[in-house]
Amino acid sequence: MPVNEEARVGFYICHCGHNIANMVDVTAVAEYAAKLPNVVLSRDYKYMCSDPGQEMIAKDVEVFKLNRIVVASCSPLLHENTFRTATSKAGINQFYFQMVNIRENASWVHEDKEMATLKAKDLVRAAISRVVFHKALEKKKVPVNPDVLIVGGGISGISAALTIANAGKKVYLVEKEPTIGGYMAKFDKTFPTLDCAACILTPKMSAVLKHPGITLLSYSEVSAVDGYVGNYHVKVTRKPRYIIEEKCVGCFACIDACIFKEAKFSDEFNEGLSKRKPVYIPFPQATPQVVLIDDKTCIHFKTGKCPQTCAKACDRNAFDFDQKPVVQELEVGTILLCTGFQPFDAARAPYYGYGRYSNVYTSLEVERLVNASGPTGGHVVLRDKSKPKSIGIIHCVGSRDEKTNKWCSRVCCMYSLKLAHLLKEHTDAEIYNFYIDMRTPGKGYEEFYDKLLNEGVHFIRGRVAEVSDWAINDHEKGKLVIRVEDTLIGMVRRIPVDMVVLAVGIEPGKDAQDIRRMFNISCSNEGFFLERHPKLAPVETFTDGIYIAGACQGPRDIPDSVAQAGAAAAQALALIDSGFVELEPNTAFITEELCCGCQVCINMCPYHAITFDDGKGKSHINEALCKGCGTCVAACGSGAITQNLFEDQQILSEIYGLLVE
Amino acid sequence: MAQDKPKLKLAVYWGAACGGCCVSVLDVHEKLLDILAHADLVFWPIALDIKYKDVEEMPDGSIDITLFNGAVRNSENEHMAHVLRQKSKILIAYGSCAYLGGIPGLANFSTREELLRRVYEESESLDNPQKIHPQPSTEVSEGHLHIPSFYNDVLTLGQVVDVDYYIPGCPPQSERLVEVFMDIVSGKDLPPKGSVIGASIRVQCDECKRKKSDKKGITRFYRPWEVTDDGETCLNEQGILCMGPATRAGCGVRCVEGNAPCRGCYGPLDGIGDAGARILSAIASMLDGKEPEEISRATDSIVDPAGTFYRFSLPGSKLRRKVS
Amino acid sequence: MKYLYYPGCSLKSSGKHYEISLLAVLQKLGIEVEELENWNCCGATNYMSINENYALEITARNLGIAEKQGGDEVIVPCAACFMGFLKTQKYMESESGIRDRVNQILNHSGLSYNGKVQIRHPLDLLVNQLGADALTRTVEMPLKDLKVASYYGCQLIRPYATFDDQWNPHTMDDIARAMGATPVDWPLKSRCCSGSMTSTMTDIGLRMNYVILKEAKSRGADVIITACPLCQFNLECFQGKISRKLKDDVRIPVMYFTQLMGLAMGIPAKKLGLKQMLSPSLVLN
Amino acid sequence: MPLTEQTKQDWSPRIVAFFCNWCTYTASDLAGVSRLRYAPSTRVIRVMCSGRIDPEFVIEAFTQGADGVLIGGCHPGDCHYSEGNYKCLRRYHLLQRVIAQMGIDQRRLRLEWISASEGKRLQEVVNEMTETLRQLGPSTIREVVQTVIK
Repeated sequence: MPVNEEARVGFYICHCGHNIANMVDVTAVAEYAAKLPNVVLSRDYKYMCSDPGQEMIAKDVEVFKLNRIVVASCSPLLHENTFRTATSKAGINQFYFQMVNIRENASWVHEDKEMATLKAKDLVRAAISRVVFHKALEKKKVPVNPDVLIVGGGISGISAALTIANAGKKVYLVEKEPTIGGYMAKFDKTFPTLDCAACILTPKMSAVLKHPGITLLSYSEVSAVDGYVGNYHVKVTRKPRYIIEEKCVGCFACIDACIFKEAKFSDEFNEGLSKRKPVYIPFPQATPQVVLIDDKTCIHFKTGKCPQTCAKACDRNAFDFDQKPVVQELEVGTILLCTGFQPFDAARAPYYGYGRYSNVYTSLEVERLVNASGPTGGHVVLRDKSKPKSIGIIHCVGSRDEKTNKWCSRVCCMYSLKLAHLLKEHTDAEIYNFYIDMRTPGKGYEEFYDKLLNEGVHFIRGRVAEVSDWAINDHEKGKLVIRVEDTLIGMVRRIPVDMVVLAVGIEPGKDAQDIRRMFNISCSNEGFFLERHPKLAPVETFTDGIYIAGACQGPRDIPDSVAQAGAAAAQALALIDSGFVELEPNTAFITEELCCGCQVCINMCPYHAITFDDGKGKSHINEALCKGCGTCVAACGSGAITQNLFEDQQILSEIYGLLVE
Repeated sequence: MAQDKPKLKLAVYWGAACGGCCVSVLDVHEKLLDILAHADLVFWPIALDIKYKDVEEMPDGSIDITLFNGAVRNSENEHMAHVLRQKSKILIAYGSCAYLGGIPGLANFSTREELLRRVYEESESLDNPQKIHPQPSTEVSEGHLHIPSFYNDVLTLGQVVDVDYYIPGCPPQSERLVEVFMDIVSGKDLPPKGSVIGASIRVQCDECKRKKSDKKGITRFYRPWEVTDDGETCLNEQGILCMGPATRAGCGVRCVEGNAPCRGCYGPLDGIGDAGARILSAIASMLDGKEPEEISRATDSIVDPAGTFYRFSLPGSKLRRKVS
Repeated sequence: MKYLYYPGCSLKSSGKHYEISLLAVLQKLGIEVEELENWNCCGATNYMSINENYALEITARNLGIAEKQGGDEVIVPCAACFMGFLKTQKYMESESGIRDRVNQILNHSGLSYNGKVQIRHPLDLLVNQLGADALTRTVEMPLKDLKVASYYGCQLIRPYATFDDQWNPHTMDDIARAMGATPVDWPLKSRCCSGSMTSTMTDIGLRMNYVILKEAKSRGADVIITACPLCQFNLECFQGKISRKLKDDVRIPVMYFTQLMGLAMGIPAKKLGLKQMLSPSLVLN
Repeated sequence: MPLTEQTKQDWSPRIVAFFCNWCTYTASDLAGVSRLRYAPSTRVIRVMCSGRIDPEFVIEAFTQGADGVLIGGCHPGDCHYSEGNYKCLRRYHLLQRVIAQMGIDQRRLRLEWISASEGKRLQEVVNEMTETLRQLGPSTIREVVQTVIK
């Protein structure tokens, strides 16, 4: 193995309180490291990431003339930057630093102190033999495009858009549905204050539309993302409405004039509880107030033989049946993903009879039923138009269940209480809540529960076994029977009701995986977007410049979504206002003298950063496009490509150091 | 030519070699006269009747340049390597075998026992009912007979003695030898010790005239007789496995010029630790396919990958030999 | 396709009429089956609760014979056998330890099971492979106006089978419909028939059967069809006793789905084992 | 797979683990944060992408005495750099054939796709591989490489 005699390494091992020191013998490791080649100084310290820890490095560099720093502590994903900054402050290039992960990779995952210590020694030896071959590098600064893309126009996206636009930045808000508003627009009241959802949401929706800094791209989807933090190129596909958006004023004359006199197609906004025409607007306050044509049901698109009464009724010539999807390209610096969730599909819990018994409803359907602008004008009636006299609300449908989703959906207890209250108000029926645990953490939430307890709503603690129409006596005839073990009295009970409401949980949107791939971020196990750190970076992702907010990151209610949207907006604004980003200098470069022009490397690069210069007969890497994966390096038979920070010699020395004492 | 300058003393020796390297020295043709104008050949078993004992008696450092070709395969090779090191000012590992082990080095895929069994017990042309194996020492009526002992591991010259320079090739191009020799004679500054000389700093593709593109996407490889080479396109792009992308140039792309794929005899470039791993990576990087089955189909079409990628470099590679 | 046939003990004794009718129906449909040679007890549920190893080995022996006999699929009509077979297959497929251990035992008799033979229930074969239309084509006497309650019991579709909807199974309904009858929708299709509790804890056992019989009747069913010998036995043989004891007439014909099919296909009653039943007259009326 | 008492007491193999920064390294952090216990056998080397892993690194690890080499990357289709993991897979397939010819048991080299959320999977893979290597016994490769047999 080659050596570098000029390297003077300072080694530091962190106790991390007891987090490391309890499982790794830090003193032994420090003593061991002191004897390794190139090591001038070796110390252990309680908290290396603390100010005194960092200052100690600076002092040692001066006194001991150190020119390489190795810190053994936690994961580099957490504190690499901290120590690089400390290294830099101490007056040496920040890339003369190497971090050893002995917490996440050792002390937290092992039980045998001797083995964990041995492992720590190996890792330390590897880092020290690597760091001597480190080179001084500079981070490249690139300007940040101040424009922001927000994907998803639910309450999170709306809040973030307004916050960022109010700060004077340009926002593109992309929504795949014809209107913004998301699920909140479907709700009647919001818990625990019971203010009307529309009353607090629609002003924000119109503020988005009117804001000069916000460009709303509704009925559109992001189809490609390219670039890097500060400089993303985004392609947005605008789906055809067959209506020229700028011309439509939302007079709805076309809807009245549609050849279908009666609405006969399932209305998505009302969860299929009402009908709409092929030309429609999702709901009266839809934003933008622009109608659209559903080409799957429109006679014109199905047969080409429609007299187009709708278009004729439009005195603004807003109809264009030849519209095609249009791709719009955007340049933005930061991206906020607020793509929301999807409700659990109640058919996946067949034991509750959804789809089998017509009087089993999902909570979202009931939101529409109790809504004054809903399909029944706010009258809670069953499908046969009768008024229910008894209603059972089953909590945790799809949630907290090994068979379906393991997680708690966080909002169901509270919205079930809200629906119980509203249903009571609307029908005066006997209401039964079937819950596993009541989870009401939140400001005013427990008080709301208390209020419901005093409203005469029944609470039965137990997981419902099944809903069926199996009556065993006259009392149950014609009703839906809820069988449940009441765990408070230790008995199996049968509760006959007229209506069953399934409090369906929250799960990742069905396109979450596609979105994740497109934006190059990760998902946690259950499929929600993965935050950079669960506590310290809850709205950031592992891809710089891409932030997440709302229920796409995990189940959450409106207040939390809005708060998170604010946090994500603040992160984006902070980045924009700093004006530039520093890029990790782990890019690759080609030593032209060695390049033979075989062009094997060119296809290795997914970013087209490698081009072939026909004149010279050599390949060339455009550093600005290189993202530093290093795949081309391993492909080069000449060894002509080098990846900064991951040079062959550095990695080979690390391997050698790991294994050879 | 300055006659007052004393003539250089030149030795050529072969270890485990095929003789091709010696022939390559002869292949300098009339240039041999130029060489002999500046040098006296003091030892060359293929051409001169100088005994080992004569060499052993030469004063240390009395030979100016020794070209040692062939790998170190037995005790005789090793003994002479030590002797020649001692007697020579400049010891050059000449040819792929001395440099990286070469074709004889492929024996490192087997053990001594396997080889001897194959040759002395299983060979089709054999008549050895008693299964007699050669012994380093045999008692005969006249006394003890000694033959060199056959090693289990084939070694490169550099693994046995300190080597000054390496000239790669199977065999090295004669022109390169003349160039190197003339550089030494004319007193040019010699490259740092341990350098590969008489070859390019770039790989074969640099000199190869065939058309190359970035569209590799190989789905399978062919044996050369399975396809018709179009004579123009990069052989690898046609699915004919060519070691060019990771093999040092200097031969004049002889094989590819002759429409045969490069076999890798010139070895890797400077700084490449393991020639076989390097060419493996480059070749695998040209493959297409995402499903494991597709990829397997492509990789399985390479017959004997280890023997192909390490054809000339097994003893000089990181693992040196088959490890179990 | 070569179909092997594993009858199990019930189909040779108390459930003889299941076997007779099944073979008659398959013959009519042109499906040839070859009975497994030298088969043994499926292990049922009892072994599993005493010694899992023995239970798996006993079942695996049958699978090993099937594999040796060289069939693609083995038809297992009894619900309990079917579940046991599937369970064994699943364990041997997913747990290499179990697979190796069981095969080691089987090796003593020159057998092994490597998952080559697939396990099929006749319902799966008839509905999902042949299809309802093919079945309808064989009908000679459509069972017009006959209301049929399909009863699956607890083992047939849970927990391993995938050929039907576990929570609201429909394959027997599909068959009834194909035979020209009208299936009734009812919620107790896969409720427990109490198994052997009719003998061990009679009161509870009878009560559980009562619930099923009563619900089927109150939904207007003329007949209950089933695919499990134990279900059929419990529901049919105890209905007189239940009616007397609980003072509620819950008598109703309970037959195998294959017998129902045979009737519609015009197969003579004696070839369907209807004589073996306790209440054939109810059916023929 | 739970770690048996046996594994803890007996010799513990050393596995050089090349993990990509975005998926498997993050999964290993997650395993740490979740305090999932696993065998103390792995020694992680972080690379940005599994596509960076040069076959020479694997050979070097074996040469220097690694009992096993584990490569961890993002699942197919999930590579942070789009397709680096496929490039890794192609090299891995060819490398597996070469190491087999070199007399190295193929079970000593393993490639696993472990996403950032699969801390549990990481634990399983490490424990499984540790158990496999324990059954194979210590690698003698370094000894063979270093001891010339004449």
